Amino acid sequence: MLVNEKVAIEHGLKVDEYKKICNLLNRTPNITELGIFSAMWNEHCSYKSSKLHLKKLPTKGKKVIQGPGENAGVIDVEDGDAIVFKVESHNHPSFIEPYQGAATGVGGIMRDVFTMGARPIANLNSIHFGSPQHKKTKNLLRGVVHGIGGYGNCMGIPTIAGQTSFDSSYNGNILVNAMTLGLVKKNKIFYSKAAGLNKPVIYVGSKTGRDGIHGASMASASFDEKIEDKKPTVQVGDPFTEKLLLEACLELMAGDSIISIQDMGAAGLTSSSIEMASKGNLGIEINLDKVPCRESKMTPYEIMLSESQERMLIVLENGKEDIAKKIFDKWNLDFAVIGKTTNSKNIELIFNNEKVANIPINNLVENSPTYDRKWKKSKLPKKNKIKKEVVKKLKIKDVLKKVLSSPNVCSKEWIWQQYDHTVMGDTIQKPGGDSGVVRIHGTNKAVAASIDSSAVYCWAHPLTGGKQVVAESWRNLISVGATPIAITNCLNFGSPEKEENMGEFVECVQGIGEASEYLKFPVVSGNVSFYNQTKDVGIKPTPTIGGVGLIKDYNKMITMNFKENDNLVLILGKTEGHIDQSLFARTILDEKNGPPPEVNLFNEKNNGESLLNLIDKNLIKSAHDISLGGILTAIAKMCIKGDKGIKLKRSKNLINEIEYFFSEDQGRYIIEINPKDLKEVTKILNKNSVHHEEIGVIIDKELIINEKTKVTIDELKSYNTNWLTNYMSK
Amino acid sequence: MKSSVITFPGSNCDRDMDVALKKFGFNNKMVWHNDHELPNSDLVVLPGGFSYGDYLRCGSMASKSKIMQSVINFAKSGGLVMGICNGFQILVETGLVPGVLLRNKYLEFICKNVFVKLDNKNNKYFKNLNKDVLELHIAHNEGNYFCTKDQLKEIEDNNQIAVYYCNNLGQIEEKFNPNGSIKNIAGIFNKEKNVLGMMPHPERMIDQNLSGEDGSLFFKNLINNIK
Amino acid sequence: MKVSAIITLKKDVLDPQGKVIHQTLDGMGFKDVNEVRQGKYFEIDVKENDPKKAKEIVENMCSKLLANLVIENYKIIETQ
Amino acid sequence: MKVSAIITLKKDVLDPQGKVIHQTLDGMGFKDVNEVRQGKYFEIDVKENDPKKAKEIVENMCSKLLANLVIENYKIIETQ
Ligand SMILES: Nc1ncnc2c1ncn2[C@@H]1O[C@H](COP(=O)(O)OP(=O)(O)O)[C@@H](O)[C@H]1O
Ligand SMILES: [Mg+2]
Repeated sequence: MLVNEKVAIEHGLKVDEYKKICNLLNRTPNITELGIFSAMWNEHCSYKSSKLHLKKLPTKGKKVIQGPGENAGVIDVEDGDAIVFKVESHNHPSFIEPYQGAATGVGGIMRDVFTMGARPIANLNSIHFGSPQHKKTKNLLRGVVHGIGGYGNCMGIPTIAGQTSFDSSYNGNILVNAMTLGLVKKNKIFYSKAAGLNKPVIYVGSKTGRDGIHGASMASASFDEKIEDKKPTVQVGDPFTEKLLLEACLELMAGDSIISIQDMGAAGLTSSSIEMASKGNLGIEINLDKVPCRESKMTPYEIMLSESQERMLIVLENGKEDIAKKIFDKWNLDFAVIGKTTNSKNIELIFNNEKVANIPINNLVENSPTYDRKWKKSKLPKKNKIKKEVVKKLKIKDVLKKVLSSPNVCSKEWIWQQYDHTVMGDTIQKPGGDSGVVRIHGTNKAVAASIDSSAVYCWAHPLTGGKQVVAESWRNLISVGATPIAITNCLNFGSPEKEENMGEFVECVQGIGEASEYLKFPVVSGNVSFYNQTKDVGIKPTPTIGGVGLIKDYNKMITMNFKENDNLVLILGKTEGHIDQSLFARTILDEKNGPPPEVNLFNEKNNGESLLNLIDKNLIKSAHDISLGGILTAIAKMCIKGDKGIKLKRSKNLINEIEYFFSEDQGRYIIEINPKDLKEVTKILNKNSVHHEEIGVIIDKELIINEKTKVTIDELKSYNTNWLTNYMSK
Repeated sequence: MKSSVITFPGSNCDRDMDVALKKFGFNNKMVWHNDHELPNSDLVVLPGGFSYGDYLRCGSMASKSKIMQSVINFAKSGGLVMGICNGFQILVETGLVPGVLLRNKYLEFICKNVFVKLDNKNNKYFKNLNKDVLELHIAHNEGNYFCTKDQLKEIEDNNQIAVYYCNNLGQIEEKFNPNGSIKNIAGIFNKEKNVLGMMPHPERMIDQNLSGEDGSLFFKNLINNIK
Repeated sequence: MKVSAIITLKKDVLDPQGKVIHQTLDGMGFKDVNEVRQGKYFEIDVKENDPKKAKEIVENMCSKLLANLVIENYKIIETQ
Repeated sequence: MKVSAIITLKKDVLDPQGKVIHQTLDGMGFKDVNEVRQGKYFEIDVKENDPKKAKEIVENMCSKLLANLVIENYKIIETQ
């Protein structure tokens, strides 16, 4: 096929970009070369619109072993142990084919983690669907949940936490973000940087088929009517082969044969080979006849751009081929020496004894385009005046019922019961708490992980929203007694070519950066997903934050269920009554305007660290952060989980009761303490100037809000648990 | 006491079982599916997981593994063989225990705690256990036990039902049946009661920080019975 | 040559998948369904060009692995 | 009347099950196999006695629910 401007445009390249390619090469590329350029230069692989802004994120810290730039981030969890983690999106494929799209997303993120030598120990997911009334929502939800479970369960990795939301902005573009944590010894981490000349390049895993050609370009385009034509690019996941690949890779990694290793993810063999060579400042030569293919007559173009799953590329030490082959044979996987490292600094492809591509690697990587796209700053919206007469008419019990049973607050048990969350025998906090917690096998330590996003806040004011998500992640970790260490992020946005969307991106990133800097909660890995839109309608900006923390002694882990009668319940952090953008405002008042709650990073840090201090002194019986739905929602959940009641005190606040109970001010927690510890707890909190107030005392099976308003725990349970199950069984 | 845990390609509870057996005093060996011979053992365990990806039918391909002939011979000579979850599915496919395991009634994977009632303590697995109702954990997609009417009669006549799904009080009712199994069957024996297949995972319930501790009771009792 | 085989559940064996599909079809407005039964289909390409022999080989595979004869039946439907 | 349909994976789509079954057959001594592809089989009993109409109904079910047209094809093989 002849290459010209038209063909380049069909590959998703811009005219300028095509001209740049011709200039760099000093000739017209052939079709294989064009394919390679289009794969490397698309948004998904090149980060051309986001690079400039991502640079500003804080990525360093005492505990950071590896920040962004590798397959995943790595943090130190002491005693020679390290945790490898990352989150990744698989949005477009999941919309087209929810089961396979979600499944291969989970498969892909696990490969990113075990490529670095780590055994995956936990999965998380953040999934966002359109309005429950939208005709596609139910099937998409079912397919995605089955896909995530289908892959993770088969691999035998527990799914320990997640997040699920519904919002009509996802009607035509759902989000599926998958996160994995792996455990590795600090001195046995593997990287993708190739080194040394004439080292054998080996291909292992599944065979290459025609699946997923141009997947990475699809992730870089918005949906339109033509999406039907793009359907065949969806890949089918094979978790069984991935399980074998995991075991085989870890077996080979136990020895000293590997120089570098890279999984074949987006843009398959193209990006993996180029990345390894580029990082090592080397060239690479690949003989495409040697690549194990599933179909006959595959062309160089197809082989290079296939996104068949469950494949890895490895640069080996010379002479280790036999050792490696033996291991992959044992696990019944394909193994082939397909090339070698060279000093040409080019990628050279041979097929049928002919050179079918020859491109300087720096043209593909360093010289890839970077854009400083136009973006629009958001103003902080004006505060709404709460309609006092409307609020006055509301009954607290009705509001509580509506909030607890609303799609975004209700229990997600229907989802996580379909995920194996106990395999590997180290899950000590299951889904349903503030963070999932798994023990580091054979030690007293445990890692906690949480995944969060607040699209509504980000949409109302991206800068505040960006800060808020990081703060929420931090709080979720602290609530289980973990010291927050670092985060990963998955930035789901609309088109960067639209000023509004680009502005949302830039300011969310700024907010994330400010919060993570202040909280010393650096970003160690991440992923950007642009073009989440159908036709012209973009999603609400949805940066997802995956936070990881360490619990040094897992006997000190905290759960949120109320524990014992007569214990006192306190609120840490000040309640100002911020109602705008709260779940209450949106679902009860039907009010969509106004600013999100303000994030005061000083208070965040101070309140969180003080709580950790109390936990460390064994003064806390249960804890839960206050998020969506405010104080009363949080308390109701603690009652439900503990099968306990509480008698609330009348608040001394000046604000109206409804505002007090349902406002979403940030930086707050609910804690349960033994009455005998009240003095000491108060002393510590006062010393640290943490605002706190007593709100009630634990009793049996009834939530007593005031003399007139009482709700049994069974009632609360039915509000909270029925919605999703009923919705899915209809 | 010596035990062996067989690892098939796709097994994923093999390590968990190893940890549990060792914790309660077994000298456990891991055995690869492609081996021909079983090490000398007092107990052979087929662990949970997704052997061969659960492709075709759960357990069907693992049942054709090289090692399975030795396991079958071991069982036929009276050796103790226990299959948990996928292990149960493999046992069914080899015919060592009767029946089949179909997809769960609502076609959903289920991961949660359940209660099971012991039906028959006249065997090495449950003898001397001082509880009749255990809280254990299930995690499976295909645990819907089925057999023909004739088989069911035979199973009942021979007292082969090992455990039933029930509530915390030991009541065996349809509403406590998580997956549609006939008669709430959660596990069964062969005729001689030396082979046990069951869906619940005792190895996931072996310390207070996990989902519960009734698995500990089971293993402690088991090793005492074998001694 | 390619041999196609189908494997079906025996008549008195419960088919949870078929049942749920039936319900779903009903919910989608396909009201006139008496029953749905799900089975498996295999297309096996064997190195044998005699149709009779090829069929025998695949029958053998069915009885030894592909079907569980306790609950399933198999049938060769095509050789080409 | 009963309509039988088969659903198969499209040509270039990976069939993980077929692959593993192939390997297992090989291990069991069935050496002469080129390829195994697995599909689904449905037997649907509809309240419709006109073969043409019954076929249409089931085709409709295939395209709306039973087959995932992104990766699968369907074919009606029998009505009786
Ligand atoms: N898709 C999912 N997968 C696993 N767990 C989930 C999923 N969605 C929600 N959960 C669990 O449900 C609980 C409630 O979630 P959420 O309301 O987001 O909690 P929080 O407000 O504390 O962040 C959490 O424990 C979470 O882990
Ligand atoms: Mg929380």
